[in-house]
Amino acid sequence: MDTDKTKIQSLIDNHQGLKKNLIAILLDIQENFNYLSPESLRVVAKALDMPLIDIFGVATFYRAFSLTPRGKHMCLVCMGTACHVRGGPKILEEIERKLDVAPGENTKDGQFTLETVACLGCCAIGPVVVVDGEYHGHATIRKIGPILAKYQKPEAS
Amino acid sequence: MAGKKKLRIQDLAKIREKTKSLMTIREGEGRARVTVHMGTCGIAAGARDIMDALLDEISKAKVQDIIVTTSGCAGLCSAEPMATIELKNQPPVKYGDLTPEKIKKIFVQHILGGQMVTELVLAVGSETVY
Amino acid sequence: MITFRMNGLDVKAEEGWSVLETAKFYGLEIPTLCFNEGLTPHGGCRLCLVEIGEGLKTKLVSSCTYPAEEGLVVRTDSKRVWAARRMMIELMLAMAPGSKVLQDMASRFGVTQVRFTSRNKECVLCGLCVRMCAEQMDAKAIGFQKRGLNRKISTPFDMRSEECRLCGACMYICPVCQLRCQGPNAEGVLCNGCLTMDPSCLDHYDDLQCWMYDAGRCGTCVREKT
Amino acid sequence: MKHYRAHLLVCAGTGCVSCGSFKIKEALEKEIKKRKLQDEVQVVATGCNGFCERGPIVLVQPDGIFYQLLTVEDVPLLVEEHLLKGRPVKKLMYVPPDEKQPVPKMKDIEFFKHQRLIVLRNRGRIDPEKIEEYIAFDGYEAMGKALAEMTPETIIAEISASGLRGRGGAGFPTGRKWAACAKEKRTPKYLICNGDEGDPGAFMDRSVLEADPHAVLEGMVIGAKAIGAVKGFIYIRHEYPLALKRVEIAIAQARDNGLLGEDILGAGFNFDLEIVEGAGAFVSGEETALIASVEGKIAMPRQRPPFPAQKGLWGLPTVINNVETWATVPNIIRRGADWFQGLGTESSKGTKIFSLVGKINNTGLVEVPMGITLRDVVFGIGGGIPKGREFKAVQIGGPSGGCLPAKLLDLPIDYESLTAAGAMMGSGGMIVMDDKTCMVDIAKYFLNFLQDESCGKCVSCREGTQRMWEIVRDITEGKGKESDLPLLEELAQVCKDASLCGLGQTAGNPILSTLQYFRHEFEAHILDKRCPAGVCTKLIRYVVLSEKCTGCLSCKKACPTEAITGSLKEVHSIIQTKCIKCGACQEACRFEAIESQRDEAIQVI
Repeated sequence: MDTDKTKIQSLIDNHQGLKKNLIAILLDIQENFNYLSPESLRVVAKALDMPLIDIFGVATFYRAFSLTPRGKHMCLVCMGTACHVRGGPKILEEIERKLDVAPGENTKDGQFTLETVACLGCCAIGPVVVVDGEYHGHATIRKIGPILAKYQKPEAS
Repeated sequence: MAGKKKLRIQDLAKIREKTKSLMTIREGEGRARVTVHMGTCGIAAGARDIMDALLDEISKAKVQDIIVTTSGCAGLCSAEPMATIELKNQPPVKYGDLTPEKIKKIFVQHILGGQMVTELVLAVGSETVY
Repeated sequence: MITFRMNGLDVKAEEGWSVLETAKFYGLEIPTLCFNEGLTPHGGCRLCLVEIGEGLKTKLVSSCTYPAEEGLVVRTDSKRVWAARRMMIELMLAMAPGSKVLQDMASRFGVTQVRFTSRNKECVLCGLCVRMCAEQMDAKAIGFQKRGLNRKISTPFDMRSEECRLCGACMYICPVCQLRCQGPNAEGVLCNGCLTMDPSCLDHYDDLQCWMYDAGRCGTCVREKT
Repeated sequence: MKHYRAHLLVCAGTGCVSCGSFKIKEALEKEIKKRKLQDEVQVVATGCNGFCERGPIVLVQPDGIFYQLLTVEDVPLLVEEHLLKGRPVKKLMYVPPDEKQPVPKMKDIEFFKHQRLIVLRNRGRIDPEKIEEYIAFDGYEAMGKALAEMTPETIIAEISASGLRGRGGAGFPTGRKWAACAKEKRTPKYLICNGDEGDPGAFMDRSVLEADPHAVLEGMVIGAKAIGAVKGFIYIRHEYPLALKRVEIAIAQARDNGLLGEDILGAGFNFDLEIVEGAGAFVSGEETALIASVEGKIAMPRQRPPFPAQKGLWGLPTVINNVETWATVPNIIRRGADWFQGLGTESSKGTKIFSLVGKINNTGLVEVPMGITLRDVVFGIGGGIPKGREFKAVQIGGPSGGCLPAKLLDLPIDYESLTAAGAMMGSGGMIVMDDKTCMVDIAKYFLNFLQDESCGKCVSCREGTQRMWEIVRDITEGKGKESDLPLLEELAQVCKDASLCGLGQTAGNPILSTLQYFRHEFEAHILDKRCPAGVCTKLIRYVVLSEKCTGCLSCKKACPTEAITGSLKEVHSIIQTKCIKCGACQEACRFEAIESQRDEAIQVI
């Protein structure tokens, strides 16, 4: 869409259209559109006068970027060492079972995207699950159901 | 904040002087510690007014390394409002039946001057805050 | 001129030469895979490793990217270098057993086992094609994507690239595509049909003692194939 | 600024914020207003206090009373009792494990008692979003001194004499790095602050950036003068939104006050800073990869030499130091190299920050002098292992480090001792493990992390970490062979030897150190097909201990696959064929009646 294109162009302009700000530009697009569409990458390539393949390389290298649209709710499970020794993997398994989804994927209904993260730096409250930016510390297998249910609720009209 | 005056090296010291005394409290240190007793009895007897007067004096005198705390009932309700003054390396001194005027005098003479206001003293060195 | 020592010899190098270039100039053979004279060095295949330094503080570096430095001490065929090289070949063979280049290399360096399950990706990610496309063909149609296990070489979105002119240079330079080894059968990934060299001297010395560098064709030091 | 009789210092580090400390702050402000104390009591949001286990935390000064694990409901009581009536609230204070009496004052708590705060000197003391508060505690004094009284040579001499070594992991002498860059003729020169803290289980840099951003800025200006740089970049990973925000505010304030930009402090020196946000790649922590990332490219390391000091950002001389290193610099300039020399050991000077996490009572961030023993940190400051369990190992140095066993607890913490023991200082992650941690599983965890984070350039690192991970994964699934262990050692060694950058060169450490100290656990998995710690799902079986089971039905309700039978007040049992080993029953049981049985071999089909 043209409006999207304008928006992307303004994000690029925010960073003076400089090649060195490619990562910052892509982070902004990711934040605004929830993913990096093929179209957006082409726009960036053109604006920065860079080969598409270079931009594609950067977009697939860093973890912060997603080339497919993400679900409505972002469910992040911390896989840091501290969370790991405190039972993080069991929490992740439970979420995988509950949502029927593997890390990095969206649920069939498009409600959730499940992602793992290497460390959030709040090891004291591990294992940690973050949904839509809200931290749920000291997670247990039994807490997962209620946590997810909070977001699964049909939109209150 | 834009267009603010740029600092020079000597300004840093000035800011430090000005703010440091306000901040010593964060380290739990100061030249004097004043404890205003604020049990139910103390408040009823007017401890709030004592506190207000004291804080007022402190800011007027621009000496800011004085720590003001509160405590509960000191067990001598008849002598409320009370306050305890502790100068560095000296035993605590307890004053009773205070009024805003009295605390002002204590502030000037004892806290700043280092001289006990003997006629108002209840006890010396008896108890600590905790 | 830079002077340094290589395998006990004093060698001279021009400013800007790499250790590999200097070795080539002196006729010392260092095996390479991801290196090609017309392209910028990549340092990915780790076959051209050499040992630098002296005493206890030595380390392995890729000679294609390491600059010739004054006073450097280099050994191109130490025990440690060979151990690493053999492992690189073994790891790469498990990725692309069809590559004749790799099978020959295995034979030459006496790699007689592949202890990993074959992935058979038909690509060792040496990046020759990527550099060929960008540097010689000036097309930039293909490139590296992702990282770690998922790293691959492809076009953007895995679709036919607008930049690609179907010149075929990428296939021409590929060490897996260009020649297929006819050797390996269904049982294993290793051919060893041309196994020639397993130098017995490395059992006794820290460095290879052979100056022929010709796949042991003289035959004197080669052990019986087991 | 105004004189308040009490300051409430609310910890606003990520740990406490995650537990709701901003809500506590709001509630405090509201309650204080309600009680008309707003002119007497100030509420301040500070950086991380360190004692993250006990968040949210409020420290009341000048009394020094430490309140912990607060909820919004506790606030009215706290305000009324402590601030109005002057009675500290016992029930909100910290009670050490195995004790009954609370410890009211922060300075008396074991966790804080043994620390030596230098880099973290302002933590929990100042509002990191107010430059005046940083200045009040001698902030920017060192910078003033460096700009007005020192030459680049004397600055470098001072840093060299102090013996400061890089806090990012490898421990390269900072003075030497600066001197090498200062020597370069080409300009412009650049500075980079490496805040891409990727080690899982480590959050030192995050905490410094959040609690005292100006210290990093000040250190960088001093460094800029030393090498003659005009521009600096602070690289912060995007997983740290709070750190990003605080540094952004700090830079803006410093610029407004003439502490950054042109003619700093009127001393005729120009230098400015820019934030670069990372996009999530562990390898970006490597200095050449970080440079590539700042340039907007894939974070792929390159061969050194040339070192960044010669050819760094855009091919120009660049000094890269870690956050902690930059934050240490002003302290050295202000207090002198001799003072810094006096701290620590012969070869490792000063203090180091560690994040103490895992199976430990006092999780948090600690700053200790170099040379302190592991035992003092784990048991003295950390308060030992929860539930009186047995200490098994401590993992130091993140994915590049190693696991050290109980017999090495008296090892002094310095660069050389750790490396000799097979671990590494790294950036300072310290993960404590108890007897319920499986070391094979830990090795698998790190290898999985590394194979995913490897940039993929070197065959040795990309394929090496992947193959090691596959082998260890098979071992945890009961498919291990005896020949696996020598192969793992060979691979780890080659990966160390042959890889280009620090990631690959240290990728063998976790496996080598676990093999060195915990070989018997690998052997139990391979030969006996059992997991002694009861962790590896494929090698354990959940069983109900009949003598402990009260028949309360909790586990039955928790089981997602209806694998548990038994009725009320009757010993339950688990149908193994239905069990998916999710562990829900074990978690649900309040009587520790469910064991992950590990003594007997599990046949893997």
